[in-house]
Amino acid sequence: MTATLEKPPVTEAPVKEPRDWRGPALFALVAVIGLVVMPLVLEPFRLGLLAKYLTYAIVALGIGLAWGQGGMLTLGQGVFFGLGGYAMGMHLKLNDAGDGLPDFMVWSGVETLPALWEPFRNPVFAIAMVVVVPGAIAWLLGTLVFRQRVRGAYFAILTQALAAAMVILLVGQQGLTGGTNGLTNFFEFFGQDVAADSTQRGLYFTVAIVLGILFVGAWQLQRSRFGRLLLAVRDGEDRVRFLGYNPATVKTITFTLSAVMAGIAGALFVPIVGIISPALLGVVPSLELVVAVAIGGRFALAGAVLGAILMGYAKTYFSEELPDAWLYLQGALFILVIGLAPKGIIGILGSLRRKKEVAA
Amino acid sequence: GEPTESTTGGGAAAGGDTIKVGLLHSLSGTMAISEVTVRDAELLAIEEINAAGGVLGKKLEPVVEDGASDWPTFAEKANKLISQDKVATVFGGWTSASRKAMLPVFERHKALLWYPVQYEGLESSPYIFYTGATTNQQIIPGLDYLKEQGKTKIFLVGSDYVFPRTANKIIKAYAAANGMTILGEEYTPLGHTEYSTLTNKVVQAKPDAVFNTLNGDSNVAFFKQLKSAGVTAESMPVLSVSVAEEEVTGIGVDNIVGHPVAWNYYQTTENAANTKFVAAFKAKYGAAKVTSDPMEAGYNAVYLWAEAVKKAGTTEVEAVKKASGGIALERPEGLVTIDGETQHMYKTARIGIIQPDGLIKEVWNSGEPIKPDPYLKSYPWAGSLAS
Amino acid sequence: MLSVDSLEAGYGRARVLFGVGLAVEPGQLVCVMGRNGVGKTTLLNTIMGVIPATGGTVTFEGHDVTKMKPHERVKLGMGYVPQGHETFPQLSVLGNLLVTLEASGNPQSALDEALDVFPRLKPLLKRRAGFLSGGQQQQLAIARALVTKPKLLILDEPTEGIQPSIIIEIEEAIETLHASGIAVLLVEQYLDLAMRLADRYLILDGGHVVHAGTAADLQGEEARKLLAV
Amino acid sequence: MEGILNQLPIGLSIGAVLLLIALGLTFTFGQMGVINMAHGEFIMAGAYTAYLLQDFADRNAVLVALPVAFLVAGLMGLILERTAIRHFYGRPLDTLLLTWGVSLVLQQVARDLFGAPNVQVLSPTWLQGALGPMPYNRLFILLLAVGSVVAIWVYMNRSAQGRRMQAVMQNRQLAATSGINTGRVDQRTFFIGSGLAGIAGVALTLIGPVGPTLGTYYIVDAFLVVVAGGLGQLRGAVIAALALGLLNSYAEFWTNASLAKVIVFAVIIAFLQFRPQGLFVLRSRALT
Amino acid sequence: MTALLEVRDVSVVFDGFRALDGVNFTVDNGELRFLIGPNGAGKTTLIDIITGLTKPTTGTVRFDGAVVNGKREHQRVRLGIGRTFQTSVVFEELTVLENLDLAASFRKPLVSLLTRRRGVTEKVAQALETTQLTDLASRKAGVLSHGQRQWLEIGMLIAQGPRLLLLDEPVAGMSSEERVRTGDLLTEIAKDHTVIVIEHDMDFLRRYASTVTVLHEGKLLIEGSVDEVRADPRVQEVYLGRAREEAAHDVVS
Ligand SMILES: Nc1ncnc2c1ncn2[C@@H]1O[C@H](COP(=O)(O)OP(=O)(O)OP(=O)(O)O)[C@@H](O)[C@H]1O
Ligand SMILES: Nc1ncnc2c1ncn2[C@@H]1O[C@H](COP(=O)(O)OP(=O)(O)OP(=O)(O)O)[C@@H](O)[C@H]1O
Ligand SMILES: NC(N)=O
Ligand SMILES: [Mg+2]
Ligand SMILES: [Mg+2]
Repeated sequence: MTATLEKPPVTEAPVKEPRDWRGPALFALVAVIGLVVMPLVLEPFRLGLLAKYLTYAIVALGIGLAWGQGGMLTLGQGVFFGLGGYAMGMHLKLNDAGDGLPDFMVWSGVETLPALWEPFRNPVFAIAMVVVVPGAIAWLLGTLVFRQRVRGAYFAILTQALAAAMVILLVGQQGLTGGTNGLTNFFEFFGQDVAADSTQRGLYFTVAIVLGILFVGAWQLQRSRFGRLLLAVRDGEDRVRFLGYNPATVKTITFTLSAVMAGIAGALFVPIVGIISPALLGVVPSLELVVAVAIGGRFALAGAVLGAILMGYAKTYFSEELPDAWLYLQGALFILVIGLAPKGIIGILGSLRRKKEVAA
Repeated sequence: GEPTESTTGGGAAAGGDTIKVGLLHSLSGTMAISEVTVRDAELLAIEEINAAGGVLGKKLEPVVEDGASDWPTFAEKANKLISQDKVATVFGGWTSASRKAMLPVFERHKALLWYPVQYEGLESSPYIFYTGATTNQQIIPGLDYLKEQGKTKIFLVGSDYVFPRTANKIIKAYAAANGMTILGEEYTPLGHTEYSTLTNKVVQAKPDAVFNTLNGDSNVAFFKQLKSAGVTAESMPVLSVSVAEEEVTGIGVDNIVGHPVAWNYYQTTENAANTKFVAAFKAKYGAAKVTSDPMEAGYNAVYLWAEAVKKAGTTEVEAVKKASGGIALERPEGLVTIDGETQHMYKTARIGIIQPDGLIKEVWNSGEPIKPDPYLKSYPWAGSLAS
Repeated sequence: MLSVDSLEAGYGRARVLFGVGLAVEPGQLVCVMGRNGVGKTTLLNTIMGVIPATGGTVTFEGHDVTKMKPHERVKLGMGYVPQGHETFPQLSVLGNLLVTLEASGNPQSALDEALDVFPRLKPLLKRRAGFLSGGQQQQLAIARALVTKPKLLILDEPTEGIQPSIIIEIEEAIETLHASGIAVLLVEQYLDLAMRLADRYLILDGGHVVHAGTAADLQGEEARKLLAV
Repeated sequence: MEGILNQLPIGLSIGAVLLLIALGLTFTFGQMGVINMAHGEFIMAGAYTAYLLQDFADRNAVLVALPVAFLVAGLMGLILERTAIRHFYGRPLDTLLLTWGVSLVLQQVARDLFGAPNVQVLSPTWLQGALGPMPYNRLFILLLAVGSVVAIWVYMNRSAQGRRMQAVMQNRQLAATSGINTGRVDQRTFFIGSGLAGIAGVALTLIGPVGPTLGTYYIVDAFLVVVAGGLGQLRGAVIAALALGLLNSYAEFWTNASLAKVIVFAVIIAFLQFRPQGLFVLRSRALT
Repeated sequence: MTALLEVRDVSVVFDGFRALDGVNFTVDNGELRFLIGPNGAGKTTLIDIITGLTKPTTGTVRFDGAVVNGKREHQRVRLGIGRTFQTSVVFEELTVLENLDLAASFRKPLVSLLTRRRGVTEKVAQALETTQLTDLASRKAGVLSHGQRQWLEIGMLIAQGPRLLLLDEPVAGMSSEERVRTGDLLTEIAKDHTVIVIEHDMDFLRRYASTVTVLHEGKLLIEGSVDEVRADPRVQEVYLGRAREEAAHDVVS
């Protein structure tokens, strides 16, 4: 008994954790499909759509981190997506306008470029803002609400209200933001014709690689001690305090990271789709992405990504093939997956694999 | 960008024994309320044209897509109709926002969009035909009417987006030049339903009339709450530019009877083409259905395009554009002529009063079709608006 | 009165009970013992229907209750005091008792009788149950089960976290109930207490019944070894 | 000046509307932990009930519709509870997503049944007119809200069923082993909460549009009331609704409708800095 | 010895109910102090106040000479105050090992948490062994039984390495063997730490306690050796009850 307090010579881990190569192998496979196969088999229009889904997947990755790992159900992720998108859109608009004013300012009766816009001429500044603005807002909101222990449904509903308020704010400042129309009609993207197939192809590769990098980063984070801590905060925030950690810090960091991811996704979305509008920030798109994450499987980052891509694809497919039934299908899909497979598609795959292993 | 071979608008669609045309409206989301009826009218026109032998000996084949009340989706679906389905032309949109989102897609691919709703002007894309009214065919006649009625103190109420804001800018310029006073200008978000405060503001300002550019469901809440605050068409008429027969039902006739509206067409407009249109529409979709201005403009769009294709002998976009100028057809609203220069229509402005039966009775019209002037170049007071 | 036959149960893929059998005769007090994590609570939960049985049967007074909902078992006369001083935290102490009384359809007198067993609850009747101390909550929990006038009272470590004098009272209360003819199934870690109260006992290990007998047998070496006293 | 004074009753009446739409939500959330995004669609169902009843009751449809809508929406809630929600107790965030799917489907159902455009519901002639700045129909809504609050309060705090409801919410497993039929209690709770949405729907026909998207216009506001009041707290919901109504009324009066919404949101965030769980909190010693 | 913990005139009122009423309570460095008292006496509340979970209505708490009122829970942990809970709370989705590892890592700077845990640190291995949870190390904590959780909580407290350990009924629900194990462990730890234990098990107390503080109705009733306390008629009256308990326990021991 007393021996336990003397320092036992611990050099080897009593619990063996063999390196699992299945994950990295699967990742490599997906990377090959994404970077080699897809660009070869898809025509430009479809490749563009896939690029769009991948931007959603980046947002979903952030939601997976914040919600799946950290328990923060954020229903306002569209806000950060939109802010990233607007930062990029503002730069593109100014770039297109040259010395003049962006088109919507002209028809909104704005005569001189608002001061807020001026620095966005500088591409470095604009790209920095893609990350800084969503990050700063998330950090501020997080600091305020998490410190006060606002959580669970409160947090979810607050972020939802944030989305609603943000849309109204953007719509109301037509001269500054383009109102409901948002920013559209871009011509040039960093010297390239934004609509040219080659540019779009390049954008596809960019978004795919960015997603890959962010995924690996998020995955490492999830497996780190911080990731464990995040899970602990999710399941017992109050108890974590008695382990000497401040859960508010952990949550704020994670929420900020997820916002930054959404911002990056928004910035990539703009040249790919050619528009950023307040509607993209709203409650519905934000919710849709959360549901996509739930469908893919929120407890695994891969599930979040998978869910977003599948949802994007399903939305396009069904609205093209069965436009009348689309809403029924979408609703039914949510109900079924969330109802029958609370761990999502990844969860189903996981339990199938385990069954096979048990059988073998 | 340089259009690739496959995306050159128009040509490819005429290949088989049908001609594909795209119909792109919101079939879901907030705007579905309005846009579904426009799609229905367009489908009716396609059916009629096919029954009459089609265009260039080929039947029209509609490809319907859902814009889902979401502007980026409009852009995506427009792209899909053009690059995948290779449609000859697209009829679509309602809100100006959806049009602004689609505009770059059509310009890039040099494809054609027919846009069927009244709008704020200040636009003239070479790849869009505007079959609804521009401001000088609706807003300005509406103002002329109010002035004529001696209503000089006006309160402006609108939804918070580009059409109402631009319309109100024009109204203010008009008022300044015509001795009218604007007592207030209020915007509410799309889908807003709480109008008691706004009503209080309006009542407190004691205007002669209200100029209403609210869109969609907000109109219902606005008129219901205005009515319960004791405002009537006699005490304070509200002139609306986005309330047609379709919306009257939803608002409740009670709540809006006697108020004026400004459009180019009413179900009650009397001419042979309209008698036929209303009968055909009710036969296809039910006797209880009403027809309205945007529906008629959508219905017209299909006919006008078909006429231009016939004249050009091809669906090829540049040829169709070139052939379109000067095409004149007797339509339910009267004579409609395409202005080749702006690709807007000559349209007759009509002021109507909402009747207890929910229909609209015309009380004033411009006598002849007004030449479209999207940039209001012929109005000296509007000089500063379109820079 | 209660008869459990080759009962199997578990959580998800983890099986905890492997063919447990036990019987409680009318008026008998049976004590279940065993180390931490051997499945005592799981056994009681399965008997009450909180966890579905994956095999075997539970019979109560001739009814096969294996597939019944917990509240139906309560209607038949099974009363349960779960481990860990459970309450309806936002209801008052009185509310806690009333809600059970109303659900059981018993007359007010049942409540008074229960309070007579735990007089210390009387001054607390208006307090919110969630704010009571652990020991107070445990007394409330037993009282709440009594209100349903059970024929069989199932108790999971009722003395855990209770001050010595009240342990004595609880013990006396159990004795009184037992004497009045109520059958009791008790999980208890205090060997001495178990020995004083039980007619029969059984020892669980790894989800199996490894030993069973009369109270006197508990003194046996084997039983003591199994309990690692 | 008169304008400013008028805003007071207007604020109260906005608050009454908020209260009425949030009441059922407070109830289902507070008692069951279910965040019901389809609440808006139950409201819509109530409104369409009034529409359908016009054929029989003419202009007094609104009165006849109140009990019927309560039943209709209640039954819809019951079906939802039985088929889906009962598998989700204790997982509020999942119910939020699940019921959102339901809400999408219900909107489409309404579109297919009644058409996409709004329908007409005429209000009773005896509700036309006003008491000072307070129109009768607003007064009617205010009374309806007060009546519902009182009824719920009595039910929750003075009835055996209400107590059972609380017991199930607070400790489901214990309730079951204490002899309470938790399934039946769940059904009843959801029935009442949804039924309240039906009543709100009827009331809304007096002042707003009746169409498939009706619910979406109110749902965010309803949630804000629930959050500011403290989830599931009846008195919290009442005070929050009235406060938000007044705030909205004055904010809009001095600025505009868009800014007013933004201001309301900002105030709520600021407010949660002081009361992170809303106005009234169910305190407990348990750690989470 | 110097006082490590000093609680001065602490009162706490919940909705008009006085749970603690002017409590003064001092614990010296290296002491093993037992805290007993009737159910509802305010023992847990006192620990809640020391650890920051509950704010006192009046009074101060000093740790190592410095006032800690107003410090947040995690800040107090960083000062070296650690505790367990009467109803154990562990992270069910994490493995036993990860639970312990988190408890052991809070002093690491945040950035260093971004790396993965590699192997098992000494502190954690020690905690695993002490609590005999080594076999369960890679199991999720959610599958642990009541008693196993209790051990895990103790393990987490050990891994945390605090200067002052507060344990709220650590042996409740444990078997006799485990009580002995816990008692030995606490004695061992108390050699170079300060430990406060709340317990109702008098048997346990008699074996391991030296100084005992008795709380009653929010007030300090008596402080002294086990025997002094047990002999006090007030303690017998409100807490211990009649002598039968004595006799009964003697049989076993
Ligand atoms: N919810 C659960 N999910 C998975 N496994 C569980 C769960 N609850 C208990 N177990 C496991 O089942 C086994 C038996 O647990 P049980 O709670 O029945 O033990 P017990 O005998 O009551 O222990 P104690 O004396 O500590 O209360 C334990 O090994 C535990 O790990
Ligand atoms: N948050 C609270 N609100 C209201 N009353 C409370 C609260 N916390 C504790 N109390 C009351 O304070 C008193 C002391 O409670 P505490 O939990 O400290 O007792 P304890 O001495 O730990 O008892 P036990 O030995 O049963 O665990 C109890 O009567 C309890 O009801
Ligand atoms: N053009 C319009 N009505 O948006
Ligand atoms: Mg147990
Ligand atoms: Mg305690």
